[in-house]
Amino acid sequence: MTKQIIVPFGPQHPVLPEPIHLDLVLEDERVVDVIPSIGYIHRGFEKLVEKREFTEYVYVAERTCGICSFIHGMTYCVGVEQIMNIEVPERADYLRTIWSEYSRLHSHLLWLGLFADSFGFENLFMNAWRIRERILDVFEQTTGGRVIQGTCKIGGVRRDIANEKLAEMSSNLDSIRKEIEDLTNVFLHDDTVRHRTRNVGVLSREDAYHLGAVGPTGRGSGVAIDLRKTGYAAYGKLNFSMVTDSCGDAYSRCLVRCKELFSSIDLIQQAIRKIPDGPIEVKVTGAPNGEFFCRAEQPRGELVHYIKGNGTKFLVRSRIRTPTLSNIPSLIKMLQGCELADVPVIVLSIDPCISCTER
Amino acid sequence: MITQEQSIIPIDVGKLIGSVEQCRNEGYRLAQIGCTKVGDNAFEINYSFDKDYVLKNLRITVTAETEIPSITGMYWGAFVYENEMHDLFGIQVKGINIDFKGTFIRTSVKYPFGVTIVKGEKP
Amino acid sequence: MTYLAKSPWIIHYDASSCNGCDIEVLAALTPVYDVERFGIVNTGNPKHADVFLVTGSVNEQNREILKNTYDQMADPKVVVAIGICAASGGIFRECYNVMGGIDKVIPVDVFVPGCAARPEAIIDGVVKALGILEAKRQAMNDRPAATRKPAGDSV
Amino acid sequence: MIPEPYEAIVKAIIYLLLAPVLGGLIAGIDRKVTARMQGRVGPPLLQPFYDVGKFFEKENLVVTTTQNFYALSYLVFMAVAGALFFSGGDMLLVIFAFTLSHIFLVLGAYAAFSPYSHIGAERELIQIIAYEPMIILTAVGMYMVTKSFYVGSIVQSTTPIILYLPGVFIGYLIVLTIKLRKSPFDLSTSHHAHQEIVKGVTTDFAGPNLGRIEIAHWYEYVFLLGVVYLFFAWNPFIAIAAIIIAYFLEILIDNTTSRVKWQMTLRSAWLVAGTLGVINLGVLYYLRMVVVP
Amino acid sequence: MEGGYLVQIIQLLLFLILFPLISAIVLLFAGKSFDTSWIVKISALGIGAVSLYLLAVGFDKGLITYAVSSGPVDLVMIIIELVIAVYLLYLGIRHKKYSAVILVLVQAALILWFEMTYGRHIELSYNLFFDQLSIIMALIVGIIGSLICVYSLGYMETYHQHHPEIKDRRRMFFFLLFAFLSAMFGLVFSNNLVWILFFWEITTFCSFVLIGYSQTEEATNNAFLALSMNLLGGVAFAAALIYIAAMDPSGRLLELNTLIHSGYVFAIIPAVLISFAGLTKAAQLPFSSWLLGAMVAPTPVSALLHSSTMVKAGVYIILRFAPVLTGTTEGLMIALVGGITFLLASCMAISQSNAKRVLAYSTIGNLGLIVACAGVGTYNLMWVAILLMIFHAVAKSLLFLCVGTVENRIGSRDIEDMGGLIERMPKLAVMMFIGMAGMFLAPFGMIISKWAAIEAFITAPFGLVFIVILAFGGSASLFFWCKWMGKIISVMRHQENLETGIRPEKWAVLYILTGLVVIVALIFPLISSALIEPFVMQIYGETTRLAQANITIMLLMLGLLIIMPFSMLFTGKAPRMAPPYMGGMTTEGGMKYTGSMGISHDLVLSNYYLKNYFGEEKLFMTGTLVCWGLILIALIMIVGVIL
Amino acid sequence: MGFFEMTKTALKTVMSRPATILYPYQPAKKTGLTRGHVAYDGSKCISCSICVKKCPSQAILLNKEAKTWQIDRFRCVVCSSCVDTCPSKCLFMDTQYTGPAVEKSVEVFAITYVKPAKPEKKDEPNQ
Ligand code: SF4
Ligand code: SF4
Ligand code: SF4
Ligand code: SF4
Ligand code: SF4
Ligand code: SF4
Ligand code: SF4
Ligand code: SF4
Repeated sequence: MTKQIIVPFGPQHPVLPEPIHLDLVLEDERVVDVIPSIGYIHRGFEKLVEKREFTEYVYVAERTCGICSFIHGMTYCVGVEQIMNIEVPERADYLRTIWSEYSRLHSHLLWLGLFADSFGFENLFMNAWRIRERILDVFEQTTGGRVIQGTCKIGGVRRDIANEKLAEMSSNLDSIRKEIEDLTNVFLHDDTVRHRTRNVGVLSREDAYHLGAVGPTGRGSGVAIDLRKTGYAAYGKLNFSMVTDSCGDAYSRCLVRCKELFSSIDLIQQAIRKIPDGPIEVKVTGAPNGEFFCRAEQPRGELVHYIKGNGTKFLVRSRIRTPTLSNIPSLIKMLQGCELADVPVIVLSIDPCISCTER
Repeated sequence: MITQEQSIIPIDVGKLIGSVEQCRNEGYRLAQIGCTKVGDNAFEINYSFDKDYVLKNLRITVTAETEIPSITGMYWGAFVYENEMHDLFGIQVKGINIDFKGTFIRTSVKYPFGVTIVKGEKP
Repeated sequence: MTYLAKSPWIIHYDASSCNGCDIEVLAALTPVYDVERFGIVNTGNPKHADVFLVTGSVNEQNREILKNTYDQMADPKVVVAIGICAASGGIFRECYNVMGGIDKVIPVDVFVPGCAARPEAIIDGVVKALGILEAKRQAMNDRPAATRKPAGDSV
Repeated sequence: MIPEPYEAIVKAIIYLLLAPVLGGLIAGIDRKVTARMQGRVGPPLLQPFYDVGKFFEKENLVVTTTQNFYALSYLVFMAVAGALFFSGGDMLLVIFAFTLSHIFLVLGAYAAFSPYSHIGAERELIQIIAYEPMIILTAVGMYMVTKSFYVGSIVQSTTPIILYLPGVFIGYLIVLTIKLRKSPFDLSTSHHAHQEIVKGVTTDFAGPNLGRIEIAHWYEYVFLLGVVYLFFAWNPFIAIAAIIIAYFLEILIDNTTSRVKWQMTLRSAWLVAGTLGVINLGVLYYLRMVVVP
Repeated sequence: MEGGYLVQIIQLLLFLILFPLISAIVLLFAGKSFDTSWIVKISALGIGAVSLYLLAVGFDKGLITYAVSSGPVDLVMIIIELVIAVYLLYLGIRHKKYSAVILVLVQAALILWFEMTYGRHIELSYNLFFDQLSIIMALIVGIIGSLICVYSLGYMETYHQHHPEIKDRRRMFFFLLFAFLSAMFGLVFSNNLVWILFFWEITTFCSFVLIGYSQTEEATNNAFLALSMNLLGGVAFAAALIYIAAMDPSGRLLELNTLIHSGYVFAIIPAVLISFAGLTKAAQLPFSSWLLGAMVAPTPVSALLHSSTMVKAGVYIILRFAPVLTGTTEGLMIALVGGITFLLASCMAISQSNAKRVLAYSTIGNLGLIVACAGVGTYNLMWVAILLMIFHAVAKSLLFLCVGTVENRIGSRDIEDMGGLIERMPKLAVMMFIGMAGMFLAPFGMIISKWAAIEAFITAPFGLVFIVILAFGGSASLFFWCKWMGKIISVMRHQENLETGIRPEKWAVLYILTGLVVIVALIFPLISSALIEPFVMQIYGETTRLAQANITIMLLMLGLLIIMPFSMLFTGKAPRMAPPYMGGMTTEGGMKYTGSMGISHDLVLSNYYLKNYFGEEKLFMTGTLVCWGLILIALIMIVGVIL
Repeated sequence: MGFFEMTKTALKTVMSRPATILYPYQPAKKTGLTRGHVAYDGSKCISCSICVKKCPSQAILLNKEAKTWQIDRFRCVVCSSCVDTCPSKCLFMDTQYTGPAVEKSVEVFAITYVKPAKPEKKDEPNQ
């Protein structure tokens, strides 16, 4: 008789706020086999393009995910703008960049908290989320929404931020940076954290690249891909260096995200310094006719919005390929042969976001 | 305005494996596989590959009955897209390394993107 | 007030949320909102929980899971539907895979609107549910045990 | 010195009545302090009592009715162990009764035949074997200093035990972390290792059974802190202060570490018992048995 | 009156030695058509009853030695030994087991040398003796051994039904069982070391044949392994005899009780040599492998070897020499061998899933503990050792027979297959539960001994080492027992009851043994005061006394444990049953769930085995090396004494 | 030392005031922009139906015969699309979120706008 334990891990499981299921086959606590199952939250909203005009579909696209809602909305808008050849005002581009980077801060802090929770560091979780509330406050002050911002629209943005407010945000970020320094110090230097993350879920550069790992998951393994380098929105006008690390374990992925927090703060402050005055939107007439693969760098990595229109108000197809979907093959590889205790850590180390994955 | 560079290269189903192999050899990364219904029984499938931020899309156009070969031999992780394509569009993919046999994304309507669905109550 | 209302332990399940409401539920546990002030503990285990927080609309895939989880909770228990999706399906109402609000599968006691529902609204919703919980407890005590419904059938 | 039977019985009864109150308060303070360390307000002080009160208001939901038996046995033997301790009984007997009660908890988890309970049970066992040697060595150390296994005698000893057993004390504090289900060693029970195993051993306990388990935990806290007292028994004030400091330290450690894996738990606990404990006892042994026979 | 009971007792002793032998012979020659089961039952009853009777008349008597003329007996013994040697040689050559052959030759040579050189001149008078330890041993052998014989009746029948490929040699089997009992009685009642060696060799031989019963290749190999290791001990034993005879031509020292009291200088060398023999027989590291190999034998054989006979002979003889060993470095070495064996065997048991191997490791471990106690050999440790022996014999025999019964019914001896036994075989599961509780739970026997051992070691020289060993080994044994216990009590729904068709005599044996486990735990203070304390007193002049308060507390706990299950009848609220938590997955009756890819999984749970930490190979190697080292030190030291 | 990176923070927080907002004893966090719920002014509504069309979750229903405008707050995702697009600015975003409810219901408002020629100020919505 085999000495195995089969654990139905999820879909309802306390470490997973989102439902995903793993059939874990364990020997003692070693994972000898793992078969994932997703689809619990598939809604099929890509099909809503048949019922929502492309302008209202922004609201749907935004609700692809409650974590980087803004980036989803923006990527969709940029895609449509590319097809329709719309030139967005520069101030709008800067605002989009600022909100995108705030999204990244919010998402990474949220992730750091959940990651800490995955190895049972409750206090760290609480601290990360405490800091994150300060980012959400900025969102609410500038957009009216904490997690679903709803400020992007085709042709620009719906709301401006007053210059005084921008200045205040910039100085506010200085104090946030200090708190984040304290926080990331623990993630990077605490021995018990290192015990739980070092050499856990190791993914080599070759594997990462060919399995399609993107975002911090890929960059933690040394795959230097960051779509912001393509210069959409205002990124082309700002200075930043891509963060990568070579070890490919959970710690590296954490390290990449920790460092990205600082680069995001830096980007926002740069953008606030450079933002020009001017209009925030242009008027949009007509309907998209054509197709475009619009890509953007989400907190979790490369996002692809494929948009195809036929000149009517209803799109033919919107296809959203989210980073998590691309990272799932890597996840399966990493889970083989790990310990049960590592399962939550590894699953979270790719920062899974199932909502957008299943759409 | 910055446009992300991309190209679409229509190919035959029969050339798919060869072309994908070539991509792999040239060091392309698989960015996505996506399907679009373009006619009553016509589906466009885009295989998007990325290298240095340039997107190369191989496009095949097939019918629901066409059995297309899996590219999981070259790109192990392609199974997520191929299963998805099967579950949502009803595209038959042969030889997937991890074949969920229709359980990857379980839907209330079979092949929802392959058919027209009428739903929705009045407010 | 009985103990039940002073110690409502919650379990959260994401039926098919966009994460917006999920992270607001989690945010309610964290320092700024700290629902442990009300004795609320996020248990993650239906058998220990009194309040079932569901985010997202229900679909074919997870209706069974929702129902199983609900059935595994010990009486008395309440269900709080968090967010517009859980109430009616919201913006995704017309999607082919969405059945609608979770009241299609399990009995809902309180609806908390919002997209995403704010942590304050979630607190309000749970507080409102506590009254219902207490009423259910009394009803349960009045009913002889034998007539209680057997495991497996809800609604 | 074997205590007088009547005196012992009175003490045992006092313990049985007061320990849950004290234990519940400790749990309440623990939660409050933890919350404050996390920058939160935290629950009311009496929250643990509300929780337990609630458990008894809930339905008795089980996987198998035998769970009722195991949960009750856990409580009963935990109370017996503590009562023996506080009535001045033999430390070793106390330890065995203590272990017995835990075995019942583990068996209760096994009985449910559920993946998460099962893994919790296995992990709980690993924890038991991790801490047990150190606890036995603690009792042995006490004997070496006071020449008695009887708590009644140890507590009356005028020797400052801590001075003879510093290593054992530190070792005890470390296994105390396991016993108080504190990070970094909170592998198995209830809401601590939920990220891995949901609720571990208590996954399939609900309602009144959970209440019994929680009350047993309270008894356990008081007993475990009672052992800390023994190290300082020659001066009750210092002893109380030591208990408070020790408990605060435990909370602090809980809040400043992540959970380690079981391998690490077992290794560190055995290593601690095997080095700190054994070296300390070895030195003492040498002094007591060889130098001054 | 005086003489009356002496005669009565000697009659009983002779009866116990000879009666099983006669039964054995009758069984061997009983015709095929002849129903042998009643002979087995009657003999067993007789042996058991007489052992009890011996207790009744003998418990308050001290040491008694008996003069029995040995002349003709010696001759018979020599002849039997030679016949056996020749037979073993034949088998050894046939199976190409040359190490065994060499050992047989060496031993036969030593014995012949002894007989030729010294034996002829030595005429011992007090060949038999008797004290409380003998009573205890007699009870263990007489009651448990004969129960096992009765149990074997049913077991062997099923065994042959399940294994048609194995030749039915049941007559031989029962002959050997009873011969074994006879030899054991001989061994415990003999005062003459030459006789003891004879009986010693008989047990070796019987076990050899019984282990090889199925005649498969594995069985034969393991039988030879057991043979070689035991012969190694036999050689040492024989060497000891030669040494004694050489030292003391009068041969008086060949009387056990004289030898023991002859003082360090005379006794230490034979003590170490014979203890070495004891170590081999008690399957201590580095010789443990034979006992594990012996698991291929039918389960009653294992039960017999483990609980009441073979291995007990090993520790018995070491216990006899404990007063000599106490306080000596040699004794300490032997004790350490025992201690390390206990620690490692307990650890290794964690990594096993074969129920019989777990039991085997547990046996090895517990014997190790006894050896450790005997090696250190202070009076209170002697007390502990005897207590351990009793508790172990009772609980272990019950467990073996339970495992055997389960194996008969479910066709597996793997612990993983015993899941949900509480539903499938409720009565048996409860018995196993009690047996296991007896092995590791307070307030049952073994834990009492462990406790007493800690208290005893703490005052003994180098006791701290043993306390540490006990603390760690004790925890390890807790782990493997508890997870096994958990396995059998997990409630898997919808299982059919497999308990039908178990023969009544099997039930009877199981019931009696279960009762014994509980009773022994209940009356151990009585056993202690009536048998163990006087014995220890007589040897050491002081003895252990139990604190009355603790006894009361333990009895209260035991009582509590017995009444706790009835609490289930009075659960306050009517329970509602729900399936176990499985992450919200749909379950079918709590035993299956539908997982990824729509595949329906049976719920599979197995215990942890922690092979990386407690794997056999590594620990076994370590243990073997360390224990050989310790034994060598002991041997070098006695060489030093000789020089 | 790597073991106690967190100790500093933990000790600091235990000494300082908790970050918690004591809601409901303290008021909820709000800003001027906070999207709480859609408020309606029936006296200005010209019944143009643009809000109905532009609502992504079809929460609004306009009944021209009965002269009612109704909103299902359990469908409204508070996206503000209607507010932005309403030509006569009769919709506003109020910062107070809709409270929890035991039953789902729709809110019905009467359209009291009569004609631009004779402006009146009967406006309070009846529910
Ligand atoms: S991966 Fe998708 S769902 Fe997740 S945060 Fe990003 S956009 Fe949102
Ligand atoms: S980390 Fe603490 S608060 Fe968070 S779930 Fe675990 S036990 Fe609960
Ligand atoms: S993975 Fe991230 S986005 Fe998804 S549920 Fe968890 S926290 Fe939310
Ligand atoms: S409906 Fe509610 S719970 Fe569900 S996703 Fe939306 S906001 Fe979250
Ligand atoms: S209600 Fe809104 S925020 Fe909540 S899950 Fe639904 S779409 Fe997301
Ligand atoms: S594990 Fe025990 S101590 Fe911890 S919360 Fe649960 S019941 Fe209380
Ligand atoms: S706020 Fe958005 S969802 Fe709500 S009614 Fe207006 S348009 Fe519809
Ligand atoms: S509310 Fe505004 S948009 Fe809607 S019908 Fe009235 S006037 Fe038109």
